[in-house]
Formats: sequence, structure tokens, C-alpha cells
Amino acid sequence: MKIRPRKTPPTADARDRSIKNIPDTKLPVALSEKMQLLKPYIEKNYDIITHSFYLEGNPRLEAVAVYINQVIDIEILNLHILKPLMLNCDREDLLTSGSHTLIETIYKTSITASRIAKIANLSSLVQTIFDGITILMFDGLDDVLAIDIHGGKSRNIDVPPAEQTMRGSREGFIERVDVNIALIRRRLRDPNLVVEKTLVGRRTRTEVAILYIDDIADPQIVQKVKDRINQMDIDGIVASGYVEQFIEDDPSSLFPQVYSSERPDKLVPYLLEGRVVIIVDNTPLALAVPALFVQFLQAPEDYYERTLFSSYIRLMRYVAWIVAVSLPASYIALLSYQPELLPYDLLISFSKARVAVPFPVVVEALIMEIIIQLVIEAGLRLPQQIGQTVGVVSGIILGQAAITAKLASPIVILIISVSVICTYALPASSLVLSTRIIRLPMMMLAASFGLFGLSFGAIIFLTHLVSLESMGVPYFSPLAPTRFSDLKDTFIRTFMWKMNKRPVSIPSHNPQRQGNTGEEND
Amino acid sequence: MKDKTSSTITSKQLIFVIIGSQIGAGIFALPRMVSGKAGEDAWISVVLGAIIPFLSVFLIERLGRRMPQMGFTQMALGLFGKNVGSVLIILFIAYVLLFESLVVRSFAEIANLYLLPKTPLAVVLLFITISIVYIGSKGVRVLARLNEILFYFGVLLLFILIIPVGQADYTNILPVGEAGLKGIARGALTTAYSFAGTEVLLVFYSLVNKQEEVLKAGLIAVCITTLLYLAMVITCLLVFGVNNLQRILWPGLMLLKVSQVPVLERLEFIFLVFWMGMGARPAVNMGFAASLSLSQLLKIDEKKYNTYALMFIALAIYILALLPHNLLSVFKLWDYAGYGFLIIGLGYPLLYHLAAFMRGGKMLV
Amino acid sequence: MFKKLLLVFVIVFLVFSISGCWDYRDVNKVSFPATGAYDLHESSIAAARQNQGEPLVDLTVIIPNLAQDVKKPFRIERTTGILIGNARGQKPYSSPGTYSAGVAAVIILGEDLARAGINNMVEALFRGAQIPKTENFAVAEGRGEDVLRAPIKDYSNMGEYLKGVLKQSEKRSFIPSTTLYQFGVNRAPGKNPIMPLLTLKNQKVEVTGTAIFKKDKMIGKANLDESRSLVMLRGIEASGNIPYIIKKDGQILDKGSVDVCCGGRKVKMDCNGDKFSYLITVYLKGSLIEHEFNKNFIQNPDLHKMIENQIAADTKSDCMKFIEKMQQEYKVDCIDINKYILAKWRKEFQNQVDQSGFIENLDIKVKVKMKLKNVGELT
Amino acid sequence: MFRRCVLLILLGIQLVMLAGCWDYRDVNRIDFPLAAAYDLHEVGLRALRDEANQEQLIDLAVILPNLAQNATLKFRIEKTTGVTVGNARGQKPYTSTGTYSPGATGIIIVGEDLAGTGLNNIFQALFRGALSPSIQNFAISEGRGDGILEAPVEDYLSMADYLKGILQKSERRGFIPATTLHNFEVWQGPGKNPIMPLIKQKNKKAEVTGTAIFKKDRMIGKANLTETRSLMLLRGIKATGNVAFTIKRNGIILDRGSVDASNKRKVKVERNGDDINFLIIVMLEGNLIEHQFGKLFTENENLQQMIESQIASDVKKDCYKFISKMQQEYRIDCIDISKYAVARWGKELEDKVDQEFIENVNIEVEVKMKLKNTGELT
Repeated sequence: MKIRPRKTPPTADARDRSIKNIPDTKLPVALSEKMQLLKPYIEKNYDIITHSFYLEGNPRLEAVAVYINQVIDIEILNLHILKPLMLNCDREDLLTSGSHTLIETIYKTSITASRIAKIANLSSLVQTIFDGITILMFDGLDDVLAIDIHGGKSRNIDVPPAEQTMRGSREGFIERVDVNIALIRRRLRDPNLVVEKTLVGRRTRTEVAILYIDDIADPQIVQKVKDRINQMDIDGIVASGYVEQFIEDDPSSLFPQVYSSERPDKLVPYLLEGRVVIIVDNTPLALAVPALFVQFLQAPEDYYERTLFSSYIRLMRYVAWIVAVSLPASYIALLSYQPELLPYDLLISFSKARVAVPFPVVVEALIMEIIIQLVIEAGLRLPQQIGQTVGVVSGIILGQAAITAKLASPIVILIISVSVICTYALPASSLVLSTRIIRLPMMMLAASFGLFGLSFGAIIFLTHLVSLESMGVPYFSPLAPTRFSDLKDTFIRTFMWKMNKRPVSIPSHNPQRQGNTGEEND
Repeated sequence: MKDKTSSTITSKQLIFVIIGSQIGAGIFALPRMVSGKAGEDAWISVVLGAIIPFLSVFLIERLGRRMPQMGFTQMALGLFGKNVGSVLIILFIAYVLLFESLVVRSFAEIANLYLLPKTPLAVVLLFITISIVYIGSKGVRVLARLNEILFYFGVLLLFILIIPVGQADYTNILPVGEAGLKGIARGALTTAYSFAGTEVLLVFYSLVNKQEEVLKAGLIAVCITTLLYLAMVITCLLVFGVNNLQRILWPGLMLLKVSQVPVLERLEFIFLVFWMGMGARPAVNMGFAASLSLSQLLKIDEKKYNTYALMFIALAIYILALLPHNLLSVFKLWDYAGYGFLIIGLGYPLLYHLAAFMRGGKMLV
Repeated sequence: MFKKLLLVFVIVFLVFSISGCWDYRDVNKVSFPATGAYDLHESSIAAARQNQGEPLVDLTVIIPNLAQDVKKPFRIERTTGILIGNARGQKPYSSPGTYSAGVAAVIILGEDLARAGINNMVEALFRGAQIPKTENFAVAEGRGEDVLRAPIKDYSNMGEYLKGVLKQSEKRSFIPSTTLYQFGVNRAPGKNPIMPLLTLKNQKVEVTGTAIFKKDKMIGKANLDESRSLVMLRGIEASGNIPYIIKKDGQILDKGSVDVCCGGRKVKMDCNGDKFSYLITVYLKGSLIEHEFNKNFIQNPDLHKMIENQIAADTKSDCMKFIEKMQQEYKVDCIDINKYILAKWRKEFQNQVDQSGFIENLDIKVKVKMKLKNVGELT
Repeated sequence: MFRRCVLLILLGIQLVMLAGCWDYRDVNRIDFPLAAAYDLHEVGLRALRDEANQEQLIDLAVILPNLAQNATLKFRIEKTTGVTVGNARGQKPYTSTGTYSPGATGIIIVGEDLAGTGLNNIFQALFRGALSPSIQNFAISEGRGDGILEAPVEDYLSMADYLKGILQKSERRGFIPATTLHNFEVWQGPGKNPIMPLIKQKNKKAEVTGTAIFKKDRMIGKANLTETRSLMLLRGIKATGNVAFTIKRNGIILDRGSVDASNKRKVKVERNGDDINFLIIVMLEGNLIEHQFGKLFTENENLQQMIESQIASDVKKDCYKFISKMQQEYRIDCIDISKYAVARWGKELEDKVDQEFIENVNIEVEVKMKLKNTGELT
């Protein structure tokens, strides 16, 4: 959001208000006292399990493992942590040398423990329990061990429903943030790829990973992204949409300024271009910032198909966007203000079709537009199979009935459905939503002032587009501040071996992307 | 004085701003006005007419180089003292209001004549004023970007005008040189009037981040405008011939009505729809320049209050545009506005140079 | 504060846009004419002949009926006024809906009106902003209104038939097509317009030649053969069929016809003293359509040459006959050659060139170059 | 126990309602007339002439669409006679099927003779009927009204469509006054008189030939097309129409042409003693449609000014002619100016205003013409 200058930057404690009511006392040595301290926080939760056991040796040392059910990998805990501790650990040097050697033993024996940390005070202890980390408490040792063995069920990686491609990879992100990071890491083995993690939301403490390539991305942009994310002083976030709305530049604009996608193979090229990718835990949609307008009209398979075909398809998308926005409006303007513009016989057939229809053109077009939008919404809300049939059936039957009942002329139904199809031909779903909205004001302007109103609307939208910025980068970049070298990849996509430089519109450090592969056949 | 990064434009964008403030609705009437004076050799006088804007660009750039880091208003106040300087600035703003109200009025007349015959003129003018305020309120960087994309769009549109050259008759521009030096000179003067807009450089000079490239940018801008004017005048001469040109109010638009394109029967409606952006462009640029110098004059903080100054300027342009009786009186006023351009475009820089020379470099701030 | 001001602006804008759709006209309430005919009103034909008094003008228009189950597919409306715009202004009294003038594709002029001068009649079309300048013009022998009222069975209305015949007619035949723009341009000094001529013969409308104009008054008619040479001399790239007969001392060697397309002309003008002489070379390219059965081109190689010479000679003699008629009868430069004089000495000859005596004492020579491109599939 | 009683009562109400549906009419049973014509019944006409108290009868002719699919004719005309319009409607059930709902009539044509006898009491059915909207368009036909409805029409679906095209919003198309039922009522206030367009049957089509002048609700005169134009200009009805002009300077015609003009009106009224003089300022704004070839506006400066003054003087001459005709022949205020006098000196003039007030009032006219634009050519 537009960074409103805050009076005072948010202090650390202001953000962790929820932790405040947990006293920051030092942990006592005796196990029973520790359990006493922990009881008020964990006894109410049915899914927090406390597993007490004895360490092998005489006299036996009592210990307790505290973990959340189904969040950690129960096998690893039993086989690799509890079993070795219970059975074969020599007790004598345990007590004497304190918890230091204990970590050594656990480290050696429990091979899957990824991170082991010592916790000294109660508030961070309670917080780590609820973060889903296993706690080992020993009688007689004041330190407590926290072992991060995440597990639990999660969706397996499969094709993202919204973004199908013929030739691209079939892998899509899932809800687990570390799996998502792994998906990207597997595709981008560059040592400069930096993954930074912050926690967002005071209560949900969702992990947000910020990925960028250190020697490519512009440090100012990275810093701006981090600042905006840190400024999010919110109770909890459940989807990346929250983050998007907080970090975009102009929330009141119709056009999306943050690119979101479920496909890792779409985000890796953006990382290579110097953009910052934000992955939020529990949501498969990752964000890429800064986003340009032309980006929403590009699809991943443009780069997998051969040049001519992909350029052709990309040009068709631009035509689709222009048609989706302006076709109904120009139909209204043509038919009610400047009919002489049409060729003569088309004009006569139009007015013959409209003789029987009682409504003026704009009412007719608006009715059809609203009906078709509602049909689409109905189609979305119903389960998959029924949704499809509802869409198709109502489209045909409604249209036919409207024509026979002479409520709408056949031409207006054709025009509205063509523009709806064009809207859904656009690859990025956020642009589809904004196009559906833009169409209405354009129709209103066309209805009141004809082609003049239409061109006035076009100028206002063009100015709005040109004035937008995404993270300081001009939003309409390769067109408004015309960057000729970027035009290679905007309307058409030149040959892969010709794209030697990174796009200029995204500020980046080393612009050289690839040597000139293959000798220039001059 | 001004934080460099946020409100500056590159020299490449300056080219488009200058072209943007020159080419407006006047380009359509230019062939009639020039061929009225210079007959068949109208195209020679167009080339000659370009000398005045070249001179003006050169003088203004020299001025800026002599006093870098100084805005147009600061320069005036510095050189001429408080009240004389502000009088000069107010004169400049008044000139901009008068000139732009003519530009806006003629564009509104075209839109009214072709697209909305029954809509009262005041409504069409209101649309243009709203677009002036909206575009101006976004700041100079956005203005420059918009000018850039509208320029490429405009050049594309002007290529459409060349379609009817197929029906041209080359004898219309022969014999060359028969209009005599006096005719060509008078024609050159009328062309110079339609170059009005170069004086936007006075205000935008200080907004360019790399000051040394301004001269090159200015000269390129005037060259491009001259080429576009030349193409328009020659096409109209070839297609209509001098005798007919005097009869047509907007020969540029009539060009499109001459040939029959198979599918789109009427090219000029489509052309006018896309020309909407370009029609109001000189008013937008000059209006912004005037509001900038007004807010600097009143010493109000540009960032916040520039929009109000712009609203005031746009309102003034709106009211002034409603005054002329009808289009014929607008054309009569066009010549007076032309004199205004000569005074502002050439007179001001000369006056400043003189004052700077007399001041010998020390300012009274 | 700025937000409030913006709000005010938006409200004002909305009030304007909602309150007034001044220009709104529903498309099915607008009547679109297919063709128009301008005639002198009966009462003022006599007065117009001696060109005094204020002639009244008839505007007849064919408008297709839009409703489905209406008996007649189109209706013909006639209104009178002092000028065409005024006649158009009388429409609301007798025809429903708004009338949109700019859509008619062909305008027929009555002969009397054409002779009386049509500058003022065409003015309303020229001045209208919504009217394209690409309407085709034609002169009808007698009244234009009768051409429109002729019964038409095999086309939707007379407008379609006329549009088919007249639009770009030079591509199909030696008939010149004149649009409003061409008429306007040819009123300049040194130029004169020409228009196709329509006649109503036993309920059927045909093109029977060209109407010769002096500036905006029709002064003569040329039949089909003469209009062929007129079109060639004027340099219009027209194409059509030309027959030929090769005679050698009395008996016919070969008879046939060639599809000729005239590829423009070159005019060489030189002036000695104050006498101007022209040399017009007409370039013809043709392809043989048919000729007598038993001759083929391989046996007698010179047949190809003979056909070319024969056609060139025929065309040349036609053209010379036409030029002679032009200089004697029409006394007006209808083949567009005086503009080359003006190209050289515009100031000097600006007003001389259109005087009546000028065209007669020009000596105009014609050269025709014919090239037979192909002879079809047979040898 | 209480609940059971409530249940019983509900059941009872339900039964009563089922039996009712008093107002239910099936839509395809209803006849919707498109246009109606009122005329004096023939017998009534003759009777009117010799003894006044003879009952005058009204003919009601109506155009109705045939809804049946395979009906040969698309429209039918039904005629009934009755004492008043409502009574004439009452005779419908005897001759036509279905229920007759007059609400949808768009056009009402009144015969000349019937208009002469005064329309207020005849139109009671219209004024009083709740269902009938007050936007029907009225017109007076020269001769009988139903003659126009019965005219065979090939180019349009029915005469109703043709008339709707001509009469509705006719001010935007030409100088034709459009009078609706509402106008008719409002224009019978003190000092006001209604006017209606006049149509005549010419070569198988109905054409507007002028305006019918009314004194309150009785038609007293007719005005032709040029008089209609000055009537509408003086009356201040905003209209756009074509105005021709010819500039003659000592015999020779300098310029001829026509202008699409739209009008506005301002009325000033002063009074000294008891004679009142009005000043009507007519403001015309026009776009030039055409004028004679050859003269360019850019070249001769005063051409535009000459055209404006020529049109202004023509219109002024016509207006004065019409005013004199109004004051001598009609002797009623059909240009709607005495309402300004009533507004200023209400009490005093209230009753006087409708009897010989307009004759001895002095009316001045000033006409201003502004040529807005001259089309595409100079």
C-alpha cells in the first residue's frame, strides 16, 4: 500500500503483543516445576501430547517430550530420538557436563533432526511449542531442547488447475512453504539465490519466504519489499492475497500490480530477470514483484513453443484484451450515435434485427452482459462437472430464448459472448477480473456520448495505466517509457538465442543474460 | 531546491513533450492557411517557417545553460526583480491561457462537428478540461510518458492520411516558385504560428535531468514536427489542389473522406476517435507548464498544490474557450495568437539574455 | 481537500452525461436512403432554362423498409425545397424517424438540373460533416426521379442495381465513374468533370454514354464509343472489350475482339509563340478474347502484329474524331490536358484557359501504342 | 387451543382468496389499440347543423394488432359510435372480442369538425381514466380522422407506426408542435391556449400541413407550415428545423441557402396605465447546411453577418405577420405570453385575460440569430 509515513516505526514488542501475557521467567531446573509452569498453556489443548520417558542408566533420569499431534513426524521422534535416548545413552557424563553433551549425543544418534536449539525462558518455549517444534525437557537440566522435525499430511504435488500448459512442467506449488522453496531450488541451483524468511501476522505467525538472486535483483527493490512486508502489523494472514494487497503500490487501481502464479516454472524466469518472489506458507500461489502490465498478457508456454507460433498467440492475446474491453462499448456507440460508420448492407441488417427489440441498445447490452456474468459466477460456484454444463446450457438456451422472445437482437448476444470469450482467453486470472470491471464504465461512456465518450474513457484509462508504478518500476514500462530493447519480448517474442540482455524495464545489476549462442549468421 | 529523482524527465521524453505541445488540432487547418498565402509553393514556406522555432529553441537553451538550476520563474524574478518578474510570468500565463483556449476550442469544434452534432459545445469542452486536469494532476513524469506513447500513436495515425495520395495529381504543385518570395515569406510566417508550443521548453528546461542534451532534443523535436507538417501540406496540395483547398475548413480530415476503404466505409470517424488524445495534448502540456510556473510564482509547495493551480488554469481555459462567436472568429484570433508566440518564443529569451548580460551574472534574489 | 474537489468534478461529469444524450438516435428509428435523385421542380424548369428566378429542387430518395412483414421492401419519398438541404429539411413533415443523409451511395441528377448547373445542389453534400465524399454521380436523361421509380424485380432496390453498375465502373467497362470528391476537384481552373449518362429504355436503366460538363454545367453528351476514346484520352485506367476487323483490299482477313485495359497516357506539350500543340500517347495492353477460327499464330507470325496495328489504328481514328468533336461541338477541354499549360505558366493562363475560344486553336495529336499481351489458351 | 383457532382463520382466508382474482385478465385476451381516431358521427354532423340540442354522437375508430399467428391481416380497424368517448368504448364488447384496454394508445387523431365543438367533455374518459398515461400524442386531421387510419399503407406495419414516427418528439425533427394529453390539460390554464399539429391525407399518406389553433378546448383556426414556424418560435417551444434564406440586394440574388436552426425565447412585459406591451426576444442558433457556391467565409468578412441578419429579418417579418393574424383573426393568445402578464398582475387580470385581452396588447418581437458553425467547408 502507499506507504503512509507512520508516526513511529513499529517496535518489536508492539508486534509481539500476544506473547506479552506469557511471563519471561527463566526455566527452573526441576522437571516437575517446568511442567507446572507449562500446564496453564498446554493443558487445554487436546492435540498437544506430553510423552514422559526415562533415560536409560541408573538412576534413571526422567524426561518429557512435548509435541503437537500430526504436525511432527511421529516415526522420526520415536525411532530416532526417543529410542536411542531411552536405550543406549551412558548416563554418567550426562549430568555432569550439562546439556552441552546431550545435544552431541542426540545429534549423532537422531540423524533426521534438522535443527536443534536450546531454549532458556518460558515465553519462547511456549511459542516454539505452538510453532510445531518438539520439546525435550530433562529433570535436572535447566535448558530445554527444541528439535524441528516437521511432518504431517499435506497435499502431494500435482498439476495446478488454473494454469494448464501443454508443454510446461506439471508441477504446481502446494501449501507447504519449504516444499515450494525446494521446488524452486531444484530448478535454480544458483548459489546466489537467497531465501530469506520472516514471520507475518502476530497470531498466525505465517512464514513468508522472500526469494531473489543476489547479484541480479536491485537491492533497492528488495529492501522496499522487505520494508513493506515488515510493516504488515496484522493479526493473521491465511493467503498470499493478503500480502499482495498490503505491498501493492496503488490499491484503488483496477489493474493488478503483483503477479501471482502457482507454477514454479513461471517464477524461475522472473527471478532470473531480477524480480523478487514471495512465497507464503499455507498458500500455493506465490507472488512476483515488481509486475508490469505486459506481463499479465504473457503465458509460460510462449517460451516453450517455437517463436513464430508463440508470437502469433501473444498478438492474439493483445487483440483479445482490446476486444474484451471495447467491443460491447463500440457496439453501443456505433448503433446509437454514428450508425453511418458501418457499411450500408451491414447497417440495414443491424437495424432490421433491432426493429423488433423494444429496449434501447444500451439497456439491451447491459442486460445481456449482466446475465452472462451471473452465468459465469454460477458456473464457478458449482462443482466442476455441473459448473461446465450450467455454463454451456444457460449460454445457449438463454441466448436463443432472448432472441425468439425479441428481448435482445441476435447481434448483441453474439457481441457480448465474443467479448466474454476474449476475457477468458487472457492467461492471468487477476487481469480477467479487472477486464470484466473495466467493460462497464466503457459501456456507460459509450451509451452517453458515443465514440467521443469511448475515446475519452480510453484516454483516462491510458493515463491511469501510465501513472501506475509497481515497486517504483513504471507499470506500463516497455510501452509508456518506451524501452525499445524490451519490445523484442512484449508484443512478439524474438528467437531465444537473440535475447541476450535482461529486460531493461526491471532495474537489475548485470544486464548480460546469455552469451550470443550460435554464431550470428550475418 | 527540487529533489532530482522524482519530478524530472529524460531528454528523450523532452522531445515528445515539445512535439506534443506543437501538434494539435491546428495541423488539419495548416494546409489551407499556408496555401492561401503561398499558393502552390506552400511546402517551401513550411520548410522556411521552421526557422523561427529552431531559433527559439536555440535561444531558450542558451538561456538555460547560462543559468542552470534555475526554474523559469526563478530566472524571471532573479533577473528582473520581484514585481517586473512576476508581471512577465503573469503575461506568459495569460498568453498560455489565450493560446490554449483557441487550441481547445478548435478541437472541440471538430469533435462537435463530426462526432456529436447536437451536443452543446460546453459539454464537449468540459470533457477536454477534465482530461487536462486529470493528466496534469499526475505529475511531470507521467505527462512525459503519456506524451511519448501518444507520439508513436500519432505518427501511426498520420500514416493513414497518406492513403489518398493514390488519387493525387502532381500538376497541383507545379510550377514551383511561382508564388514569389513575398508569398512564400507570408506563408512561412503562418507556418511559424502553428509551431507555437516550442516555448514549453522555457518551463521544462529545468525539469530535464541531463541539461546538456536539451539542445539536441529540442532540434530533433522541431525537425520531426516540420517533417509531419510537410507531409500533411504536400498530401493536401496533391489531393485537392490550391483552388479547392481554400474551400475546405479542415483539409487534413477531408483527406480521409476522399477514398473508399472496402470494409471501414468512413475512415475519419475512426481517425477522430484516436485523435482525441492528440487533440487536447498541447493544452495539457502548456496548461501544466503554466500551472507549474503559477505555483512557483505564488511560492506554494508544488507537490501538494499544483493540482489546484492546474484546476484554476483549466477553468480559465474552459471559460476563455467558450467566448469566441464561432469557428470563423477562432481562425481570425489564431493570427493574433501567432504574434503572441513570436513575442513569447523569441522575445522572452532575448529579453532575458539582455537582462542577464546587463546583470553580468549576479542575481537579485 | 483534493478528494472533495475531485468528487465535485465527478458529480458534475455524471450529471452531464446522464442528463443529456443529445445525440442519441436509436438505429431502427433512423431512415437510411440507398439512392437519391436531384431534379428541378416541374414549375421552375422553364424559368431555369433562361436561368432567372429561383428554381425549386426535388429530392427523391429510396429508403428500404426495415419492419419484417411489410408489403413493399422499400419506399420512395419526394420533397421539394429551394436547395437540396432545404428539401431535406422538409422531410420531417412527411416521413417518420430521423433522416441520415450521408449513407446514399449513388446520386442521380436530372438532365435539366445538370444543364442548369449543380454547384449549389452539391454544396449540401460537400458541407455536411457526416457525409462521405465518395458518392457516385450520374446524369439521367429526362428526370432522375423516373430512374428511381423504374420497377425493379431482380434487385432489392434500384440503389443496389445502380451501385453495382456505377461503383468503380472503369474497372469493368469504359464508363468513367465520378465521386463527389472528383467532381469537386475537377471544378478547379483548367479542369472539367465528366459523369456517366443513364437512360430509361423500356423500364430498364442502362448506361448509354458520358455527360460532358463545363465546370458545373452539362453541355453535351457522348455515346458509348465516344466515351471510350474520351476515357482513354483522359488517362483513366479503364478496361473493356474492343472488337477489330482486319481488312486487306476489300476482304476480311480476321475478325475478333480484345480485352483491352488502357494503361494511362503521356502528354507532351510544347508551345511556339502563343500556339500550343499537344502530343497524347495512349498505352493499351490487351489480351485476345477470340478471333476467326482457321488462323493460328504459329503459322502466320505477323498476325499478332497486324491485330495490334489494327486496334491502334482504330483507336487513333476514334480519338481524332472525338478530339475534333470536342473542339468543334463541345468547345470545352473534357480530356484534362490544359492543366499541363497551367503547370508551366499558372499565373499567366489561370483565367485564359477556361475561356471559350482557347480549346479550339490547340492542335492535339494522338499516338496509340497497343501491346497484345497474351492470346489465351489456343495458338 | 389458540393455535388451532389461528389455523382455522388462515384456512378461511385462503379459501376466500382462491375464489376471488377479480382483477385477473389473461394478457392474450386483451386488445391493445395503437392509434385511435375520434370523429363526429355522420348523423350527428347533419343534426348539429340544424338544431343544436340534437344529441351529438362520436365515432371511435381504433387500430388493433391481430395477435393470432395465421391471421391474414396484421392489423384491423374497429369502429364504434357513442355519446362520448367512454360510451363509444363501452360499445366495443358488442362487436369485438376480448377486453379493450385503452391505456396503450400512443396516437389520438381528432376530426376537424369534432375539434370545432370543443374537446374537454369528450376527453373526460382520457383525463379521468387512471390507467391511461398522459403521454399520448394528439393531432387534428383535416376532414375525418378515421379516413387517415383507414388509408392503405404498404411501407409501414400500420398507419399507427407511421403516425408515431411523425408525431412523437417531432420538435427535435422539424417545426412540428407535439401535444400530449398533459400539454392539452396544462395549456388550458388562465391566459393559455393549446395548439395541435394538423395532418392531411395526401397521395395515400398523411402529411403534416400546419397547426390547429385552439381557444381553450375548441379549435378555431388553422395555420400553415410557415405560420407554424413563427408560432412555435413565438411560443418558445424548443425545436430544430430547416430555415431557408435568400439574400437579395436591389433585385439580384446575392446568396441562397438554408440553416438548421434551434430556438429559445425570452419575454419581457411592461405596463403603463392599462395597456400592456410585451417584448418577445427569439434567439436562434443555427448550423449552415448550404449556401451558394463560390463565396467563402474566410474571404468575405461580412457574409456570415449578412446571413444572420437576413434570417433574423425574415423570421421577424413572419412573426409580425403571424401576430397580426393572431390579433385580428384568431383573437386569442396562442403564443403563450399572457401568462407573464397574469404572473405579474394576477388578481387584476385573472378573468380579463381570456376575453379580448390579446387584441389590444402591443407585442414587439426581436430576433437574434447566431451562426454556430459552417460545416466542413469555409
